[in-house]
Amino acid sequence: MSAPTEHEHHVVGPKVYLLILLALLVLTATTTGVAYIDMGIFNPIIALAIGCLKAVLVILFFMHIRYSSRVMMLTVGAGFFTFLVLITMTLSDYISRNWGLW
Amino acid sequence: MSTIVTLPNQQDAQLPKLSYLNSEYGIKSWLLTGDHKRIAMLYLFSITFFFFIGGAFAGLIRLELLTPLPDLVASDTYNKLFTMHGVIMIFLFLVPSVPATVGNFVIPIMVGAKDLAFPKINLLSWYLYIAGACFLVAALLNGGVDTGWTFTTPLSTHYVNTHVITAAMGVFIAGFSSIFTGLNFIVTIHRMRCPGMTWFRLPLFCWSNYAASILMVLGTPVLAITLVLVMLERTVGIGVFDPTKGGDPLLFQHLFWFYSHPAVYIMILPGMGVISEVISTFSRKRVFGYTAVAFSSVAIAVFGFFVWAHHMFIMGVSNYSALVFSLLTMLVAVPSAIKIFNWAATLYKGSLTFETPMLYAFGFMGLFTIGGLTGVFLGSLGMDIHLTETYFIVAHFHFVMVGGMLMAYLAGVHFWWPKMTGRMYPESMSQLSAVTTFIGFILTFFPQFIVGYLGMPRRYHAYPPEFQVLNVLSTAGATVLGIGYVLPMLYMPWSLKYGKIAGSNPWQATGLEWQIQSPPLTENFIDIPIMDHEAYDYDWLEHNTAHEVTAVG
Amino acid sequence: MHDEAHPAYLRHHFVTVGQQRETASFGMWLFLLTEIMFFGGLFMAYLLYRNWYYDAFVAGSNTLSIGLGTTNTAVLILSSFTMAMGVYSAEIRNRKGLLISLSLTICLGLVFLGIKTVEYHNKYVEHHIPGADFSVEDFVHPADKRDVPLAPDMAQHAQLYFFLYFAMTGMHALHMIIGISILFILLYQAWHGAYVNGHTSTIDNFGLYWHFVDIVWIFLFPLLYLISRHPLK
Amino acid sequence: MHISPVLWQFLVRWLTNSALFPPEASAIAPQMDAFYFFLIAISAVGMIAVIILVFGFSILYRKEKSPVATQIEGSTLLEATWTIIPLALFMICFVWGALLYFRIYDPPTNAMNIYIVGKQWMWKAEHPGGQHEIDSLHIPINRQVQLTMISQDVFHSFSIPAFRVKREVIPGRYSTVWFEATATGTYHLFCTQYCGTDHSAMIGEIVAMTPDDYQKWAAGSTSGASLAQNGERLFASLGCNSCHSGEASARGPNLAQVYGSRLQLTDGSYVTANDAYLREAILNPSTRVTAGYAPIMPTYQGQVSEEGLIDLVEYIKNLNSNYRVQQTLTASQLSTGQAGASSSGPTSAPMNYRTQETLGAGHAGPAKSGAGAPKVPGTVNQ
Repeated sequence: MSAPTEHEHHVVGPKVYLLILLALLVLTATTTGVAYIDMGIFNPIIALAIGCLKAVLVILFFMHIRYSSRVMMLTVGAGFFTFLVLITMTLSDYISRNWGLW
Repeated sequence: MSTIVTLPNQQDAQLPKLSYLNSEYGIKSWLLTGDHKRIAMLYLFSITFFFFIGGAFAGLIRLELLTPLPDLVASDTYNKLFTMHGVIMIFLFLVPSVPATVGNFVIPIMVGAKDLAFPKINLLSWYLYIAGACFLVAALLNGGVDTGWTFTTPLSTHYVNTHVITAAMGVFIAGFSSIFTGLNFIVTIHRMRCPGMTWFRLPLFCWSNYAASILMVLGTPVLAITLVLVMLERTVGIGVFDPTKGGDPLLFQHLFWFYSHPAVYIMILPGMGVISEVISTFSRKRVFGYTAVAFSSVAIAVFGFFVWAHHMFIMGVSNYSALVFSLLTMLVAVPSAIKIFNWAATLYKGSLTFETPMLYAFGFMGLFTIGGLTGVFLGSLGMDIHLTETYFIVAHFHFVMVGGMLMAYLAGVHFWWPKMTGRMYPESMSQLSAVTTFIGFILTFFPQFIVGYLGMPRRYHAYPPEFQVLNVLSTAGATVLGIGYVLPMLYMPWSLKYGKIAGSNPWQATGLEWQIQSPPLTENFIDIPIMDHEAYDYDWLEHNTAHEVTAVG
Repeated sequence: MHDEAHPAYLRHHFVTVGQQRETASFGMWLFLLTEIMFFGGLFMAYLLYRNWYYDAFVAGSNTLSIGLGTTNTAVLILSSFTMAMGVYSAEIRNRKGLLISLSLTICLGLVFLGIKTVEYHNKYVEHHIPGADFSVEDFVHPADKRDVPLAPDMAQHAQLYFFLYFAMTGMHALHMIIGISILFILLYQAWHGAYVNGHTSTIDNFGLYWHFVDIVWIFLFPLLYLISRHPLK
Repeated sequence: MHISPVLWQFLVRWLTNSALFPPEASAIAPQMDAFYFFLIAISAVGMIAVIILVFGFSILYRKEKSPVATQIEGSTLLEATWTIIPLALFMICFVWGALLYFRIYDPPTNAMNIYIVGKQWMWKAEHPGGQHEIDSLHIPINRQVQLTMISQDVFHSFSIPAFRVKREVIPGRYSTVWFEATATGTYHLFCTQYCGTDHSAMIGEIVAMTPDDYQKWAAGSTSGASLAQNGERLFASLGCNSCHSGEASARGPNLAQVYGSRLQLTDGSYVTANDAYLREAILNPSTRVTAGYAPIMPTYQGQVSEEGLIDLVEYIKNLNSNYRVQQTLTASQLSTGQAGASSSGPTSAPMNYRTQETLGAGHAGPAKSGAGAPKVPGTVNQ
């Protein structure tokens, strides 16, 4: 028997890892540097965008999702999706409380 | 296509010489087992034990409510009774009931695997369950806890001095047991299916357990962190849920219900899976609209994450939010309706017999329909104002959880009992208990809808005298219900020794689990099977049986 | 004496090594999903109170040392890299590489925890630990002229920030400690020749865990340290 | 424990009084019951459908009659049918329920306001005229009554089944509910949110009276000082008037006519000064500061009880903003602020502090010592 969704195993080489490491370090420096520039509302947005970018890099390459099956990608997506459901649906309550007097 | 199924002659059935039950002996071989079937048995024993503990509390609650006066127990004792009833029944019985016993036993066999993907983690989850249960029992023995099973802040964090932390710890640990069970199921159903077992050849029991597992894996951690925050709030006073320190007690409600609403789907979905199996088997008919039933399970799981705030409509969530959550609640009711009608349609042109599991399944359909429809009452914003926090809620919840889930659990245990033990339960006795349960249930909980609309609040120790008649009815019903539950406790152990020998497929069901010996071998299959037919293919079964007979003859 | 198709580490209920590996990594990922949701509750609380008490959160954030925070981020990313190299070494059956990578990962993990301890100690010295010892003095009468003085009631809410800071970084540190403990076990086993025989599942999956802990920090860092830093004049 | 020997009496009472429905005693109750009947009708139809299908098929296709099962795959048409019909019915429920919800929770504009404070395990009602009640609430019928409620400890829930209204009473935040009683009588008041040991003793009665009776009751049970007057005393004793003096140079904004007005905050956003905002401004003054003022006000968290806060809110509410009250003033008016000074505060018109009667000369007295720097009560809650 072979599992129906078995996926080719991919070995990621040190070159890719090194590249990602450099990218992550550069992004870390950027996010710290950018924090010192006052951009108002964009500060947290940029900080989070860089954070997301870094996380995606780690997930895709360090955690090999780039080389995994679609089921795995969906699974990872589902996790973050549920997290977003928790955040957005809860905040929807808190934000819209100020819209009315109730 | 037509199917004639003749039940096998059980006279000459014999117990197999070797099975998972006698492959090894001794306490150690059970406590350190990796075999999913043995772990299922461990769960069966522990869950039954806690079911009767929780049931005893329920009995005391009903006894107290026989009279309007607070005369049987003191108020705080009463509060502890219903708290422990809720905590034990929900976290130690309902959440693990079908998945951890029946599911653990049959899912690997249904998908054609030798075991669950992670046998050790499976065993670990039983130990976590026991550890959590120990904490809860410790809380109980030390004097109990009286926060209600919802651990509502700031009551639980600042205003009670019972054993909240011990109890919360117990729930926290039991939660991880549930996470690991769910994780194991998802991985098993994804990765361990035998050749030819495509997603749409899976029995619907696997689909519904898969859906419930998603909820377990993604929902339970939120409960865990919420309980951690409650424990910290109580010990250190962190202020996250404390309005005097700037925290918001409603945040607790959000986080708690984010798990605890999906939790009711965790409880009911596996039960729906059982009903699909039972209805199909005893109508000798493929489940009507297989894909619709399968996808409705997944739909319930997905929508289940979007509706939690309907527990908070009167608690001061924003009205806009309430609108959205009410709308989504209406949507989540639809898949349940689809399931009910598909099961009913499965009966059409079947060849029905009414063995005990089928009776329980009918009970499930009736009671769950009432439970589900009254859920629509509560999901409707305006109606919810009057009905919430009254006995209407209590009745609704029990119709879904006891009328629905417990019926399904009993259906499942009876249905797979021959497979688990190799012996039949006594049929007429168990039919009697099924009918008793149904009557007792209606008598217990239907009056609670009425007394709820009259306005009797839940968790009340004493109540105005005009509610007494309905409460007396309810208590009387609880007695009948109790008898209905004790009966299986008597005849099931009896059948272990004296029951008729079942043979491998007493119901002539189609699942892979019925094609192997009962009780099964330790690794289920000698050779990994190859699935070459659809689920619920009774023609295949008939052909197969005929073939076997010819081969033997 | 096992052939390639049925090596010793293939457990009884799996058919092929590939199936076993994919099953293990799928299980690990599902576990990480539960971790996402576990931290999710804390992130939710953080977002809510950050919106409500923004000034207090800014003030609290400004008391953290951005130098230490950035260093720690870099250290953790480096440790993720060494862990990834460990996985690679195991894949190509290079025992020496594996041992070096695991050791480096442990060291970097310990450095991270060390720096964290220093930061925690600073908070203790400054009376910024929420609870009985908390002092609002630094926020009501800030030493730094660029800081906006907070009203006392708002300053009290800085406690919420610090609680969330300790809860989130503490939960993260707990994961680090668990990770490092497992790393020691892995190192011991690798020393005795494990994981270079083609059975890399354990190392792979631990790698996933370690990277996940890294990801959590990647979000904690901007959220806790970089809320609103003073512009460089 | 004893089973009541007069059980049959209860049976009679149950059947004659409120067998299946509580009395309909408010304007909203008939609407709620109508919706309830509709929901029951839907449920009955659904239930009967299921029962007919299950029993019908059980009889028609039992093994004796139908030894051969016919395999049927399914039917998309049928699936669509029993998806769309329930969905449509549920959508009707949703819309109807939402309308009812807004009718119940939408506060009326000119209702009579009563304050409710919930605590373990009693209900305290505070009428603006100074009538204080515990575990009971007297209200006039045919008059819209709004309850502004708060809990001083845990979650409670204020439920009057006969009026079909219920609202959670939340610690740290005002919630409101309103009703219009239509029939005189005494009705149950329940706390429906589990709140600790004596949860089931946290009950009371709602006495709905004719307006005349209510007037008599109100006159007979007043404590002598209205909430606003109590508030004025408290205002003075807390030293609020040292900053909120109404003068242009005052450190705090002029509070006259502030209630109900739209204030601009320091961060540019706007907020309506309602009860909740006023309460929040006393407890967490720097969270939402009015534009043009420094966040120097100390917090009164832990220093003022919820009743005290209600008094203060009621006092500020009545600061010259209610012309109807002003016209009915009988006693001389006490003014403290300098009427001539034009205010640069959020309320443009210069206003005097006025009270309904000449009780409590707090504002005329000297400002408290140490008025220069506000006391920092820092770690009140620690």
